[in-house]
This record gives sequence, C-alpha cells and structure tokens, in this order.
Amino acid sequence: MIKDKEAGFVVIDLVKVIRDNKDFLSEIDGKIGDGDHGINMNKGFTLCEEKLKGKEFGLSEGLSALSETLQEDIGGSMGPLYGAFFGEMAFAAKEVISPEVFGEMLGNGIAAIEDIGSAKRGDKTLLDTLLPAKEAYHAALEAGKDFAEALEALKKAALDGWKSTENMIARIGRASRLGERSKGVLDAGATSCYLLLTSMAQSFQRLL
Amino acid sequence: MIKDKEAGFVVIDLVKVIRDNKDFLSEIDGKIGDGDHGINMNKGFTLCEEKLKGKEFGLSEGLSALSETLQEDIGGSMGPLYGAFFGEMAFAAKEVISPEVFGEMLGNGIAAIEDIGSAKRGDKTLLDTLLPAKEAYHAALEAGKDFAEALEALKKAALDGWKSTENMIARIGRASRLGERSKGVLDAGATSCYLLLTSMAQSFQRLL
Amino acid sequence: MNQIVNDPDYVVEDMLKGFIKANGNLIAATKDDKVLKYVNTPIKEKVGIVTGGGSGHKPAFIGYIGENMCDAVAVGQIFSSPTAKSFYNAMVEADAGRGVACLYGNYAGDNMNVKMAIRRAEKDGITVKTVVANDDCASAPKTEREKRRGVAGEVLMWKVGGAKAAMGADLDAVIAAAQKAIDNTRSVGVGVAPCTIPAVGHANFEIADGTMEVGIGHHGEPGVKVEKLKTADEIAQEMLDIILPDLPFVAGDEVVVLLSGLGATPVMEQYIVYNRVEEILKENGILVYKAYVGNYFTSLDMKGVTLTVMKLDKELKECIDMPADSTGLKQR
Amino acid sequence: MNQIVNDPDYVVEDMLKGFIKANGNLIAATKDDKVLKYVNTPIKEKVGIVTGGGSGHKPAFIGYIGENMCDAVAVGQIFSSPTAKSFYNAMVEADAGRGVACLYGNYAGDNMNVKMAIRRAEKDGITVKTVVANDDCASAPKTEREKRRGVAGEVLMWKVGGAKAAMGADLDAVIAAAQKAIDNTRSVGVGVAPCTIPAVGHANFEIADGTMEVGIGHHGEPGVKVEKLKTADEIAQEMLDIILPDLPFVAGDEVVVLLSGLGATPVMEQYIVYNRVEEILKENGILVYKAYVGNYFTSLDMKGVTLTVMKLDKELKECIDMPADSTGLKQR
Ligand SMILES: Nc1ncnc2c1ncn2[C@@H]1O[C@H](COP(=O)(O)OP(=O)(O)O)[C@@H](O)[C@H]1O
Ligand SMILES: Nc1ncnc2c1ncn2[C@@H]1O[C@H](COP(=O)(O)OP(=O)(O)O)[C@@H](O)[C@H]1O
Ligand SMILES: [Mg+2]
Ligand SMILES: [Mg+2]
Ligand SMILES: [Mg+2]
Ligand SMILES: [Mg+2]
Repeated sequence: MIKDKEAGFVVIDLVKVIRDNKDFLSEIDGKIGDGDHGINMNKGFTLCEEKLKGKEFGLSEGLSALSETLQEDIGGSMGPLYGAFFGEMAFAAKEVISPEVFGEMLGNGIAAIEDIGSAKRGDKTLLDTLLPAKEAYHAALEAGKDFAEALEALKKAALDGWKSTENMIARIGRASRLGERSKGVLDAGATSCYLLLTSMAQSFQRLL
Repeated sequence: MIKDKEAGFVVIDLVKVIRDNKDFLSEIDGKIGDGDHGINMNKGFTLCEEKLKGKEFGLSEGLSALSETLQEDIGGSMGPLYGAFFGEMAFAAKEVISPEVFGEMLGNGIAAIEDIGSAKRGDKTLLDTLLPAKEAYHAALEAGKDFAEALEALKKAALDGWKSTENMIARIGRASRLGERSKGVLDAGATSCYLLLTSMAQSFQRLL
Repeated sequence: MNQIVNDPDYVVEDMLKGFIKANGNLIAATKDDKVLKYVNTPIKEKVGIVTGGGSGHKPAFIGYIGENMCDAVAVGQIFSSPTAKSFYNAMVEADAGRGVACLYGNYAGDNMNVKMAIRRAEKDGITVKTVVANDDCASAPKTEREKRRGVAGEVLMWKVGGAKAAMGADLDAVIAAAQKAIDNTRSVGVGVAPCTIPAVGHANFEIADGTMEVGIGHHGEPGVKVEKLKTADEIAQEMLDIILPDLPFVAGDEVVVLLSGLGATPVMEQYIVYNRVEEILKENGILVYKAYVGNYFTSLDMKGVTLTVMKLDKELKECIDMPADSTGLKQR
Repeated sequence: MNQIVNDPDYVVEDMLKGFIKANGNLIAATKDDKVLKYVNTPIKEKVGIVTGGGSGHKPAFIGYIGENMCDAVAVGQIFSSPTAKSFYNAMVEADAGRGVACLYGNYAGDNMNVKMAIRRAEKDGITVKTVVANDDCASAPKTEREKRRGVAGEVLMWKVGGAKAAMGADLDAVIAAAQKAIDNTRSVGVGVAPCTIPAVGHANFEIADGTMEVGIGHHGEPGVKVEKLKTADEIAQEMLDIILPDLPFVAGDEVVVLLSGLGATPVMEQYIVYNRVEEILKENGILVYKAYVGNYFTSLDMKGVTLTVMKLDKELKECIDMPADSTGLKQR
C-alpha cells in the first residue's frame, strides 16, 4: 500500500533522473529544436529539490512544489505543460495512492496538458509517451493485473510510445516548422516524459 | 647605359614582385602587426599597373604614377612612406640613369622616408633595409666598381639589412608596443623593401 | 567558442543586473526580477504595451522598453519563454486603466504562458489583447501563416504599437495597428555560423565553413535549405526572392527595411548586404521610406543576417515616424 | 569563419555605399568617395570636427558623423589609415571658417597622413589643430603615454569635442576640451577570439579556446599577457586593476564608463561584465555618472570587450550631457 506521506521520495527520484539525463535531453532537443530541453528541465527540477531540502513532505506536497516551481520559475513550454501535469496529479492524490487513484492522477494530468497545449496524439510531443502509457495501465488493471503489474505495463508502453516519436513528423512546437525534416529523431519532450514516467513507476514499485 | 624612357618596365617588375609575395608579406606582418601589409601593398601596386596599362611610359613616369597611386589611393603607413620614396626617386631621375643619378634617386627617396616617418636605423623598419643598401652601393662605386657590380653590392646589403631586422626590437609603428615580444620575427616593411630593391637592381642589371 | 560569463546557468540574471545599472534613466526594476519596465510606466491614459520572450536576442526584448515603445517586458531564460507569472506581472505593471496590448512572437511556450497570464490578469479586471508576430516567411508556407515564427519584424510591431499607444489610441486601435504592422511585414534569415547557449557550452547545430542556412530561425531552428555560401549581393537577392512574392510587395510600395545582424555579424557586413537590398528594391519600383541596419534582434553569437520588410500606409508611416527612446531603438 | 561579403578587396567601398543609402537623413557623400560628412556640414560659425581611421571598427568612425558629433570623416581600408588626400578633403568639407579640430587615434599611418593633410589644408588657409587619442593603457607604460594607441576612448573624445564645438566654442577651446577628455580617459581591451580581415581570409593571430588576451589592440595587436579564460566578474576586475591606478581614479570621482564589444560579442555578455564593473567602481567610491554599453568601437568579428573610463569635471559633464544624433550614438 502506497501512502501519500511516505512517497515524497518519488519526487526526489524524478529530480535525479532529469539531472542524470540533462545533456542527453539537450542533445535530442538540439537535433530539431533549440537544444535547451535538458537545461530547462534540470533548472526547474533542481530548484524544486532545493525548495524541498530539509523539509518533510509527501507525494502530493512534493508534486505541488514541483508544479509551482515549474510554473513560477521556469517558463518555456515545459513550465506550463509539466507544471499543469504535476499540479493536477498532486490535486488528484489521496492519502492512500491506490491503483485507481494513480489512474485518476495520470488522467487529470494528461488532460491538463491537452488543454493547455492543444497537441494531439501523433503530433510528436510528450503526449505520445503519456497517452499509450495511460491506456496500457488502465488495460492492465481491467485485465485484473495488480498495481505493480499495471505499472510494468505502463513502463513498457511509455517506452514504445517514446520510440514511436522517432518516425513522426512534428506538428506542434518548435520542430513543427521542419516538416519532413523532423522525421528520424526522437522528440525531446517525449523523452523526458518517458524518463519521468518510468522513474515514477519504479519508485512506486519499490513501495509495493 | 640605362635610358629613363626605356626603363618603364622596371616599375612593372616591382608590381610583379609585390603581387607574387602578397601572402608572404601579410603573413610576416601578422606576426607582430595587423597582417595586412601584403594586401595594402598589392592593392596600391596593382592599381598603379592598371593606370599604366596601354600607356607608353619611362622609369620616372612609372615611378611618379606609383607614388601618386600610393599617396592618393592607399593611405596606411605605406601610402605616405613608399609614396614619398618613389616620388622623390622619380623627381631625381634624369634622361640617362647613370650610377650617380641612381645614387641620388635612392638618397633622396630615403631622406623623404626619414622626414615623414622619423624612424631611425635599428627601429625595425624598412630603413634597416634601405640604409645599408644605399651605403653598400656608394661604397662599391667609390671602390671603383661598375654600375652592375654596385647593384650587386646593394642587393647583398639589402638582404643582410632585411635579415638584421629579425633580432631588432621594434621602436616605431604598430609593433613598437610589443617591446621584447617584437624580437625574433622579420619586419614586414623591411621585407617588402628588400623585395623591391632587389627587383629594381635586377631589372637594371638586365639593361646593363 | 570562448564566452564571457560567470555561471552559465545564470547569464540572464547577471545580464539583467548589468542592464538595469547601465540604463537607470530608461529602465526600472519591478518586484518580479524577471520583469523590467519603463521608468515612467504606467503612463496615465495610455494603453500599456507588454512583450516578452526568451533571452539571448538582445536588444530584444528589454532593449525596446522606453518612451513610445514597450512599457513592460517579461524576461525568459535563454531561448525559453518567460513564465506565465512574469507575463502577468508585466501586464499589471503596464496597465494604466486603458488595457494592455501584449505584442509577442509566435512560439509554443510564449503562446501558452501568455494565455495563462491573461486568464490571471482578467481576474484582476485588466483587459489584455494580443498580437502574435509571425513574420518569418521561411518557417511555414503562406497557407499556414498561423504557424510562422515571429522574428525581427517584432521590432517594427513594437514601434508601431508603441507609437499608436503614445498617440492616445484606445486598446482596439493599438491592437489593430500592431496587427496591421505585422500583417504587412515579412522576414527571412540567413545563418553562416551557429550560436552557443552558454549553459550548453557548444553549438547545437553546425553550419559548415563555406555553407549557409537559408531560413534559419532565431534559435538556430533549421532553415529551408543549406547552400554554398553566397556573396552578399546574392544573399540579398535570395532573401528578397523569398520575401517579395510572399506579401506580395509590388512596384509603387513604400517600405521600411530592417536588416539585423544575428549577434556576431560585423555591422560592416550588414551594410554590404543592405546596399544590394536597397538596389534590388529600387529595381522593383519599391521605395525605401526608412531603413534600420544594425543588431536589432540577435541570437546570442550566431552569425548571419535577417531581412525584414514592412509595407507602409499612412497610419504605419505616422507610427514609424514617431520619436522613440529605448536602448535598442532611438529616433528623433 | 564565413563572411558575408562580395569582393573581399572592396568591402570598404561596398559598406560605404550601403551606409550612405541607409542613413540619408544624417549622412552625405562628398566628391571624395572616402570622405563622408554630416548632411548639415559645414555648419555656420561652428568649428569643424574631423576624424578618420582604418575601417573595420564600426560604428567607428563614420557612425559618429552627425549632430553635435563629427562633421566629416576620412575612411581608410580595413585597419589601414585613410590617405592624406582624404584627411585633407575631410578638413575642407568640415571647415566653416572657424577652423577644424582633427581628433584621431595614435597610429603611425594616421599620424603621417594627418600631418601631410594639415600641410595641404594650411596652404588653403584652413587652420587645423589636432588631438591624438592615446587611451589604451596596455599599449605602453605610463611613462611613454605618447606611444599609446587610441581605442574606444575616442568615442568620448568625439562626444566631448563635438559637443564643445556645437556650444559655439572656438578652435582652441574645442581642442582643449577634447584633449582634456582623452587625458582623463583610460581604456583596456580583452580578446577571447580573433578577427579576420576579409581580404586575408583567415585570422592572423590565435586565441586558443579557454584562453584570453589581456590588453589586445583594436587590430589584434598582441596584449600584455595571455591567460586562462576568466569569468566575466574576474575580467571586470582585471580590466579595472589596469585602468584605475593608471590615471589614477580615486574615491569621489565621477566617471563615464563605456563598455564596448569588439564585434562578435553578444551584448548580453557585455552587460554581464558591466554589472561587475559598476559594482567594483562603487566599492572604490567612484560614481558612474553615465554608462554606454554596446558595440561602440569594434574590430571586425573579434570577440572580447574594451572598457573605457573617463573622469569628469563640470565642463566634461556638460559635454557628455549634450544631445547627440549619429548612427553610433544617439542621445537626448
Ligand atoms: N503544445 C504542446 N503540447 C505538448 N507538448 C509540446 C507542445 N509544444 C512543445 N511541446 C513539447 O516541448 C518539447 C520541447 O521542450 P523545450 O525544449 O523545453 O521547450 P522549447 O521548445 O521552448 O525550447 C517538445 O519536444 C515537445 O514534446
Ligand atoms: N614611422 C615609420 N617609418 C618607417 N617605417 C615605418 C614607420 N611606421 C611603420 N613603418 C613600417 O610599416 C610597416 C607596416 O606596414 P603596413 O602593415 O602596411 O601598415 P600598418 O602598420 O598601418 O598596418 C612596418 O613593418 C614598418 O616597416
Ligand atoms: Mg528546446
Ligand atoms: Mg599592417
Ligand atoms: Mg527553448
Ligand atoms: Mg594596417
């Protein structure tokens, strides 16, 4: 059983995975974007870590702090998008994070991204990681799998979703002006999103 | 016997030697100057050649044209210095260029450079080519050598004078701010001057 | 390429401190350290002009704060949109009761953050309307103009919007003038050497020696083609070949030309290109009413130029003629 | 490094054509294609201000032609003095009967050509007096100030001389003010990447990645030392350590600071350095009366900055405060 107030470390794990992949994310963004995705993300996540340092916090408080930092201090595209995502997740969290609660957190977070960014599946964005991951997660639960197994399904689908961006033509954001030239490289946002989802699932699995 | 009106080609030879050594002169200037000596010189000398194209001209007319072009169109340090040098040489030329006449041409040209630039021997300038060359030329004549032999002595002294600039500390011009750091490289102006004097002497020798 | 910075992660913060110190006669800090404003803002009875965007484009955006120009500017990290909070704060600073015109460039991050800022400002009773610059011809076909990036044409949009507001026009008139300015404006950029984001430390794209990228974006977004490096005259021709048919500009038009370096382009080279630009326009019967040549909208240390042409009518001319005082554009 | 030019041997000519086209409101051509003048020059009853120098330093020198600035400028090839003829022609254009102040920088070629030009001008009955800028501390020890180069301090010399002439002062008073300006001014430059003369096609000196050259000249003349690249704050300190003791500047002084990029330095980096410069001055009790930060005196596409500090008195302050209108310096 995952208790919100014991799962604050999940957010610290998110910070770590971004920090460890900072250069990788910038490199990917450099191919069809402006090469700063890792920097932007790392700046926001590190700032959040500093704010949380020395504090006691649960999952929802940690996610709230992350959301606030991204929205108030980072800007860019990631400030509003990930800001809203983690904000909605925090808001939907309950004292006990049941498989259903997590499903709702994910769903609300994704809905916020769709609302603000108006991107669609296939546009070569982080939604191409998120949407299949969410679907696989729910399908697993419906098929009677337990939380840990559903998270495993989520990870697998996030990976496939991320990889699928390689052959997409970007239809939104900076890369969308490239048309055909945006094909053949992974999307930066989808990459960070894959890393974040996988990290979160893994952290949860450790509690199960 | 060298007749002024048959020696116009001497000036064209000067143009050639500068053009052939354009990059070399800039390279030397680049070491302790701003790297444009070859460009400046080549621009002036080529412009003069264009002005003379299709015309009949003797030595003094050719040198006059060169002087005018350098002074009116080139500027820099070389415009006034070489401009005055060739101008005074042209002015001192006679119908027949005897060894004495050439000696006077050289002397007056050098005096003009000293007047305008106020550099002294040993300051690491073109005077360090010119002064020894002039002295050797006169010494040879005084020792009873003929014109061709005196020109040979001039060439030898010009070479030695040029080489001697390598170990000098620049005391005038752009390089003078370098102090000790100006040692160990040849002076650009002394180099072009060596090339010009040698070319002129050789061209004369062909007429003798 | 060596850069002169302290902590590469804090170049924007350091720059802002220096900018405020050096320009106290024009620029005031606000309670949001990522929002600067004109010393006299809010100006009574005047529509507030707000803009903002990622950093690295100096003098844009803060260099256009000043008299008859922008009132308040939200500052982002290098090549990254300001936060919604900063856009909101800039709107609050600029508002003098007659509403705020937020004139900014068409980038995903800016669009999202401005949208969120407006929601907050409206809750405070501040009316905000927007014009989204999309002058970069190379960034999408004409049929998809709404996808095009805003580039150096933004400077002319601010000049026009700022002048119109200074004349006492109401918000709708300011927005209409700024919108007309950008609708009448086309730009294109040519890059000959890449830029380096200080925190990245190396260029994230390459332009090989002897080649150039036509249609390059202000953040190094790839252009429409990579070609052998051409002469200045040929580059002028190539840029106008893209710009002129797009509006289109035709014989008899009067235009403003803005030719900007991208950061590391000597102004000498810019004038060499401008020379041919004006000649070609003349050959096409197009009259240059006013020219701006210099580093008006840059991309860190990128080398190259952008060419911007705006077709004038009577109203735009009046706005262009208006005096202005900002660090990036001063005009009597 | 890619350059945007036509024939590299004619960059100066091409640039001048573009410059004249773009700035018709300020700049007029003359019968000498290497001399430009202010459209209103000669100005009745005013001492004429002339300068000139090699090209590649934009906005210097032609960018300082304008109202209350320079009247006529002689233009040389890249990094090469103008001809005596052009200096002479500039003097003739600028003279309105009250004499000409020729304010230029201390370079061998300029010294010779100005000297010859003055001889010719005097034959025409034009009185010419000179001030030779030598503000570059790094170019010779203080005991040999007459050997020092003129660098960005020339901009302040022109500002002061131009203002003084515009106030109606006679030639001696203009010369005295400009001489005082330069005597009260010290500069130093730091280079972090070399420049390329277009006709040469490659840099004629190197600054290795990770190093910088302190005391570099405006044509790439080697500096006083090559060091590991420092931070912007440290560079500010190092430059002031050279400048402050040289005059010396002391607590209580009021100064003008001019921080210029060398051509390829993003203005962002310049402000980062300026931030610390002003802090250090303050720590030393020195008050910045006015700051100019931007590309005021460049060296083609060299990367680096020069710092210039001028100590003020009442007269210099009045001259600095005077409005000015030129492409390189506009002030209300
Ligand atoms: N409207 C949008 N909706 C969803 N994701 C988006 C949208 N616009 C951009 N993105 C994502 O943002 C990523 C780039 O992020 P980042 O590099 O941090 O911002 P920027 O493009 O402003 O430099 C893209 O890879 C894409 O996944
Ligand atoms: N006052 C002077 N008298 C004689 N020669 C000089 C003087 N000043 C400079 N020179 C010569 O000029 C040369 C440099 O010429 P050049 O590169 O064409 O001009 P610049 O130094 O203006 O770039 C030096 O190598 C030196 O020989
Ligand atoms: Mg990016
Ligand atoms: Mg030289
Ligand atoms: Mg970005
Ligand atoms: Mg030179």
